[in-house]
Amino acid sequence: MATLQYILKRLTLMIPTFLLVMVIIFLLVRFLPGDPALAIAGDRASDADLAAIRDRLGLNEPAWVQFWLFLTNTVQGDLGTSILMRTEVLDVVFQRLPTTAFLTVYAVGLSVLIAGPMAFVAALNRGRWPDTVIRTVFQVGLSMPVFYIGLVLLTFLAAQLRWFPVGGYGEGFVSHLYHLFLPAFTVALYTSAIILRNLRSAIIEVLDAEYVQFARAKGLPNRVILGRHVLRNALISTVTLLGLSIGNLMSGTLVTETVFAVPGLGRLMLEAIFARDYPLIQGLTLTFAVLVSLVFLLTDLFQSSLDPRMRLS
Amino acid sequence: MSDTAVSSSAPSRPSRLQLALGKPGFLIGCLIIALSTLLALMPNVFAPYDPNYIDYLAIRQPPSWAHPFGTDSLGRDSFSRVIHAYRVNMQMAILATVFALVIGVVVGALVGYYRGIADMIFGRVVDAIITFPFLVLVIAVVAVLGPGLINMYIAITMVGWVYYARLMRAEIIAQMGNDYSDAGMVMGYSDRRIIFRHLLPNAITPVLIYWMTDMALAILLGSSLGYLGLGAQPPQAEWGVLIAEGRNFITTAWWLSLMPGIAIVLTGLGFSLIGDGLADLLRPRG
Amino acid sequence: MKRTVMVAALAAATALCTPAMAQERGGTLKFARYDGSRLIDPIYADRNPDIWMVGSLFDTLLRTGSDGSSVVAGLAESHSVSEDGLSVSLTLRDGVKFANGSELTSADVVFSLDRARNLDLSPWAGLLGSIKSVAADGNTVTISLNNPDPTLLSMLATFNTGIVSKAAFDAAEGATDQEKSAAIFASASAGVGSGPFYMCDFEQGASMKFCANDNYWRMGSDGKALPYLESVDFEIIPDDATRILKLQAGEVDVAEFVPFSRVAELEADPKINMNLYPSTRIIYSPINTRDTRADGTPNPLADPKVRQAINYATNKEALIGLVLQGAGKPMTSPLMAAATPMSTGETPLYSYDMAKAQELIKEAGVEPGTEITLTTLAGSADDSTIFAALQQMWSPLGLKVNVEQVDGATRGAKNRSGEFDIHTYGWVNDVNDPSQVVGWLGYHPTRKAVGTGWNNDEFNGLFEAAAVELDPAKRAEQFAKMQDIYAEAAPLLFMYETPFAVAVSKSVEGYVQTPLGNNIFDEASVNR
Amino acid sequence: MSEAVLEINDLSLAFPISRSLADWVAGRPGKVVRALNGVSLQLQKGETLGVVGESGCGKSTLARCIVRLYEPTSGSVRHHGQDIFDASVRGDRAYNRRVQMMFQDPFSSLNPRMTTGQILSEALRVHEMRSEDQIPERVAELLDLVRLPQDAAEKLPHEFSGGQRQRIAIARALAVEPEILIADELVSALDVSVQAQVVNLLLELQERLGLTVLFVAHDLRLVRHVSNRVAVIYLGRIVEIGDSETLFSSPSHPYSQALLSAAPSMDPDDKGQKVKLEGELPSPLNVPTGCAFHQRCRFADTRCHSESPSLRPLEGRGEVACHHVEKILHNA
Amino acid sequence: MEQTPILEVEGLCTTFGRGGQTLPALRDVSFTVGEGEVLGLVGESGSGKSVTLRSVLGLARRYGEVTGSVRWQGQELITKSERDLRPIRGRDIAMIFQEPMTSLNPLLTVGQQLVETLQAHTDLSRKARRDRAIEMLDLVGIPAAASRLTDYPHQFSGGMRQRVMIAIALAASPKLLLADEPTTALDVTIQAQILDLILRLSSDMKMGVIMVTHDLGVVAQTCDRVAVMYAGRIVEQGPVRQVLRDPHHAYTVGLMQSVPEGVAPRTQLYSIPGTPPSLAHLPPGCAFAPRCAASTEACLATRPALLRVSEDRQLACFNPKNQTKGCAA
Repeated sequence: MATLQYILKRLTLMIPTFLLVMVIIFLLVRFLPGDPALAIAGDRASDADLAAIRDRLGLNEPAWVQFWLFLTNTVQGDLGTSILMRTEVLDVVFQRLPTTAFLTVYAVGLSVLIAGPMAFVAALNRGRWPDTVIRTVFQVGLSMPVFYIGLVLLTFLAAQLRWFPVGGYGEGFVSHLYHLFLPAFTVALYTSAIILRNLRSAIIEVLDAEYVQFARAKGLPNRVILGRHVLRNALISTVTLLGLSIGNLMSGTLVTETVFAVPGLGRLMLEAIFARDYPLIQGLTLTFAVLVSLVFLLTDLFQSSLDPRMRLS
Repeated sequence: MSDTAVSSSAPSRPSRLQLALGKPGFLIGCLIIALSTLLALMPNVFAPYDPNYIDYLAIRQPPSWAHPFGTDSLGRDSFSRVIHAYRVNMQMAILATVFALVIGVVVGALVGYYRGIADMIFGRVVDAIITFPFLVLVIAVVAVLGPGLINMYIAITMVGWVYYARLMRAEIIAQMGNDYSDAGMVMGYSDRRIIFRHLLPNAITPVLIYWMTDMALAILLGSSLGYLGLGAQPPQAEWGVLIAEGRNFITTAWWLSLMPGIAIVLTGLGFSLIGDGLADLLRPRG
Repeated sequence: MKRTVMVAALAAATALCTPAMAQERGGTLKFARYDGSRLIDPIYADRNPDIWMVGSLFDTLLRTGSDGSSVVAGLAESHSVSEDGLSVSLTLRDGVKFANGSELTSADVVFSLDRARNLDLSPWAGLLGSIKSVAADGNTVTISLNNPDPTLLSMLATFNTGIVSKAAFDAAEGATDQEKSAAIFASASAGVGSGPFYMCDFEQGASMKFCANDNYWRMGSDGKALPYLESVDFEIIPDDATRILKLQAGEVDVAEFVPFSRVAELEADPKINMNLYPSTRIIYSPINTRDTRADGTPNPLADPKVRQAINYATNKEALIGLVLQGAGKPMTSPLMAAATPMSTGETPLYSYDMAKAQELIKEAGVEPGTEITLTTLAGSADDSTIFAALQQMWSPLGLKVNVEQVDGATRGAKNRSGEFDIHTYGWVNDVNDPSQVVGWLGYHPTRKAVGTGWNNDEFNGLFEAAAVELDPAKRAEQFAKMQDIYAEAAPLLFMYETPFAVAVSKSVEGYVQTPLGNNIFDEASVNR
Repeated sequence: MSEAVLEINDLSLAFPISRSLADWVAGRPGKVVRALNGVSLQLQKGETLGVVGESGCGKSTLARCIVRLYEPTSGSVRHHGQDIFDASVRGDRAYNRRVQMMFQDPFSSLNPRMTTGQILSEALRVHEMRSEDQIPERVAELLDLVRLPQDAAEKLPHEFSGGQRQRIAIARALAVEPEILIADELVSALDVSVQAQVVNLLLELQERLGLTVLFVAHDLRLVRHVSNRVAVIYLGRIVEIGDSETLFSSPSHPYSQALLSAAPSMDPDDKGQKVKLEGELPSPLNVPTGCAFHQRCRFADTRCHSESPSLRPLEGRGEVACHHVEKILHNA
Repeated sequence: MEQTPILEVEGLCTTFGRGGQTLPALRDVSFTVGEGEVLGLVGESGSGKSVTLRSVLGLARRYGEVTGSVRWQGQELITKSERDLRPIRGRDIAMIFQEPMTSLNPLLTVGQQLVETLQAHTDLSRKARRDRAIEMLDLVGIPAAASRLTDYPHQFSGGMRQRVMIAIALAASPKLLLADEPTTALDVTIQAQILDLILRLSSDMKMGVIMVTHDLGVVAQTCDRVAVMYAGRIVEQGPVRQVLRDPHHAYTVGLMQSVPEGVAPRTQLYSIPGTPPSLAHLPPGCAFAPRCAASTEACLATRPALLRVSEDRQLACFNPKNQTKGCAA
């Protein structure tokens, strides 16, 4: 009940944010150069055709009318029709969403799998060589451009060695896992570096915390100290960071999808921008905003489930 | 350990410089960035050829003594192009971040200090902007302004300042928890003096550390946009563009994309290492 | 030398000359595309990725012959043109069925042609402007014309006159024709066309699947109905490198739009046939010929001498070497590719002559250091190469070339408003007739001669006369004259023609891309 | 009767906390932390007034109100008759010059990036205490005044010990030649041996410069040592105020008694002879009705639950806020 | 008070940091604690009193090097591995910390934190552990103990939290409690309650206590014996009454006189001149010599050892001062 109330409260707080988000999207899209009518009609269209299309799209209305239309339509779940795809934006988004969601979750999962144990090893060996080696390796990971690494992995692991498929999404869960391994791994290289950095210092900080000293003084086994006291506490800041960096993660996904020919939202976004597909750009930007907000909300919920101090406020 | 942490007056602690010299990571970072800066400032000294000179007769030659990184599809010298790209990419690191830094620091300091309605509005703006994936927003802004370096800087600044401002605001508020800001008010100092003379120098450390990381990110982001065709535009030599130009030849002419790839990783690493080192060095003492 | 597929491939496309060997039947061809189709409908297809797929789903009354310019029987087994050229009658083939098994009747033909020439619906209706009415009688269809139209027969072999099922349209959901078309498309099921395939699966922007039309009327070399393939799987992979990697990894059988820089590498690949199909594609650069630029400053390019000078100063062979890695040839006709009917000129236009160029520049009195802006497509490697090369090539003229990089939509807008000096463009014919491209490039009323603002009364007059000239010889003469005028005035920087570079796995046979760009899978087969 | 330099009248301060959107929609009033609940006192010229109480009782809040770091919800603070929160005086920084404050934490009260010299000269410069060329000389004087070596001017705060830092803080406050000094737990963070040094300095300077001091602390011995008068605060109210010696030797309010008794004596033989106070300080979010102390008071009756006792003078003692003080004193 | 020592510490040295920068925090510290005895460890910040406790329990190892000897009922603890120390920690020797807020894990309920100690040291069943936990909370004076097991630390007030920590520490009935400034963060009225509690439990459970504090008052009110620490060493040790009444070491004297008790109001207090030395730069002789009025050449050059001066008392000084009587009253 309290959780439900909390969710409701968080959702109400999102309203002003989303109004602002809509304004930003609307303004951005309105300021896009190039004529959407021209994008629809193509270079060879006549001026009269263009005028007709503009009229149909309501582009001749005053800006605030257009915004109001955009707002009311969006609230009703109508994101318009994609110029590029000639279908409802919402349909296109829902068609592509699972792929991107899968890829993102997969990447996060891989990052955690990679970074988690490494962070522990590094933190417990603070200042000694395993720490130095791990930190250096991940530091390099942090500096690697996703598009280049993707390209290299694609060329050598997929095209040359044939360990993985070159592109696509596959059918079914296992196939998704197999098809999306390289893209997810590429994103994870970067994300795991961020997680490692944060988790390592969080663990170190917690290891020095008085309550861990107290736990030691109580004579608890190491396993309990690390698992129950250290990990849980260190996780909180890491989960927060993961939640907050979901935007960056999706940024990585955007590029990765392009390189790996994964038909997800990111690739669609680039295509939409290049094609001046206003409704699609609007819809996608909004989708990204909603996704990120949802992740923020989930992060908060997860956090408050871990941390009782969060539950009160 | 509480008891020893509060060690009393220590007449001769090692200076920051001494501390810095004791950190190999930081030193390597400084070395990389110093070299990169040198290359960026005078590429002509180091690059053997005009980076844009087309030689029809020397297309995609493998590395040789004459062309240490080989030549590209237009017979241009890859080595010279990678070197000349230093100018663009280092410029990217600075120009894509420095305005965001300045705007963010000022806005963050002001809203953090005054709070109130401006802070509430700021909070909403931050919420709204961080709700977008960074790249999505930057790409959208680049799309509005048109591709190209200047527009890319503007786009990254328009989005990036928020992160600085947020950090600065939090840090200012944290610093205001220290009595010296109250002491300033009690002393009857003007708000401007308290913000800019007292709070800001103390609050800026994490912002500067973030700046280093952000410069590394700016290079990554800039080259990503270059790769996607939204950043620097060919024939401009820029690492992302160079990789994009070389991506078709990754198996046949690997040197085209490998060298700029290495340059990106190295420079990014340099900034990250400096950032890490700074975080240790600038940690407030006593 | 695999580059010389040319005529043999074309012949295969026409079904007239079928190799007398047993064809592998069945199987799925996997095709990696650079861009996806949005809506494959004869009248709504307006982008090449749409247009080039229409023929696989929709048959036309006539088909383009093996020589590339004549027309042969299609859905109509015979046709005749009246003496005065004001009426054409066609007799429909018996027993042709749509993919869903329903009979194709003359009513469907009337419906389809009326739809195609409806100015309110079709962006291509202008091409059928000469038609007064279409009538059916049994399996005879009669087309009455307002005026003689030399292009009409070609038009009946063009995608936009593809025959659709009236019944399918009547049954489809939606208030307007456009909505119905979209609904039919979205349903991805057999029924609306009589082409060799029907679309059986579709994911917007990601993938598409064509399944064989069991009711297709044309016969293969084994005496059974075409197509040989069971299905074609299309996957959209915009990234050139990835598309090729997929082909090399054996995940797809065909990769289209191979960058020319990789042609040599793929030719060396023993598992791949690197095809360079001849095309009507030309790459050219419209030059702003207006007296002043959009911002009011005087336009140095308004002087034809300057335009000629930059044409002379441009080393097309070198450009072809750089951009196409040699896989192309300089334009010989100023208005069209050599593969277009009625193109004149055997020798490259304005072959490189720096001395002449410098002389012309001097005559025109252009100050050294004059700045010219080349508007290029952001992210286009070709454009950037062209820019780099032109900058280098034109510097001896004292011209300083700047670059302005924009995206496609902006470039289009600038072309319309005349806010440009020079920019790059490309063209592929949709119709097997020169009138379309000539109208686009040179006829001022169409679109201000491809936005250049060039307006020549004599040229315009010739174009209008050719539109109603039935005598092929006379018409050819008119087009020859137009080409002369155009070459002289040089409202374009004439660059080059490029083939369609398609890399095909050795296991695939019979796939062709026509000079118009159409992807023909009718007689393709895979040997696994 | 000496002159009152500062008059505090019925001062109250409530900090609103977390009034959520949901609260706002439901029309629920937000929660408030009631830090001060009607404090009145006068500060006489040249005296030291000690303020004692447990943490969270509002003593620091009071100090911060006086220097205008907090704005009270109601009540007034008058400096020579002028209300310091009056709109016309609000922006007047001269008041800040007259009334200076020193803070508890020697590690955070000095800007870590300014040298002692910069800290002192900044104060002189902003308030134009000296002409530019006289500033170095004055800085030297101030360092002398607080017994810091001259080379201290070049050093950053982290180069000093806690005691030295508090001296710098004192020097900074004195730089602007104030009339009133507010010492908020000035020596609480210091080691005992250093505490004495700072306290000595403060006493000496007060004498020499004729300062009026408000000495806020939780260490009863220290307060007793430095103060002329003492005010005991409980949950934002003064429960007892009076002459320091009288109050310490014979506290009247049950809370004062308990507080004094709880302080551990240095004499091992005093073991176990305390008035023990049960329970803990109630939350200022939820100040009890009536006498705020009634929940922990041995003498409380129903009247104490409902009626809040006001501060009233008691013969031979100071002022006490307790319904039963006479009875308690009589029985003792 | 003559008891058998349960803990004997001898020559304990702790140096923080490894390699380059090291900080000698403890040097040659020796003392004993008897059964049920309360030993005060008093000194200013940086004197090493906290480190002593952590070194005894092996918690300081992670941060540096600990040498010397710590014998617990005859067993040497210094050489024991972490694994072997575990049964002693919490079950034989327990420890409580200064900050009750930061010393309890904020993410676990009080019950969980109590029970995990029992789980580690006893064979009690789940039910018995819970009962014991309630019993412990009750014992330390937490009202409605059973219902508060599921509460989190932040739901308790400072004093209550300290009680919780004591309950956790004493859950396995240890023989020795190391109390590291247990009341410094608390108000005087609460301090009195907590000190009372510790003393009561100590005598009820026959438990020795090492009480670390900087407050001589706390020492006077709680301890049997006291050891005064300065710069990582014990400088004076003896029964509380004797040391406070008649301090021998100049530092102890100064410490006592700095407290404004029994001094005329608003007069100058005695204060020890100078500041405590930095541990990284200790003088070769007596660490207190630079601040000592009675210091001689010898004090500056050589370090006085902690020697027995009377039956119960030990002192590290060349020139014992007793010109001023220590205590008030």
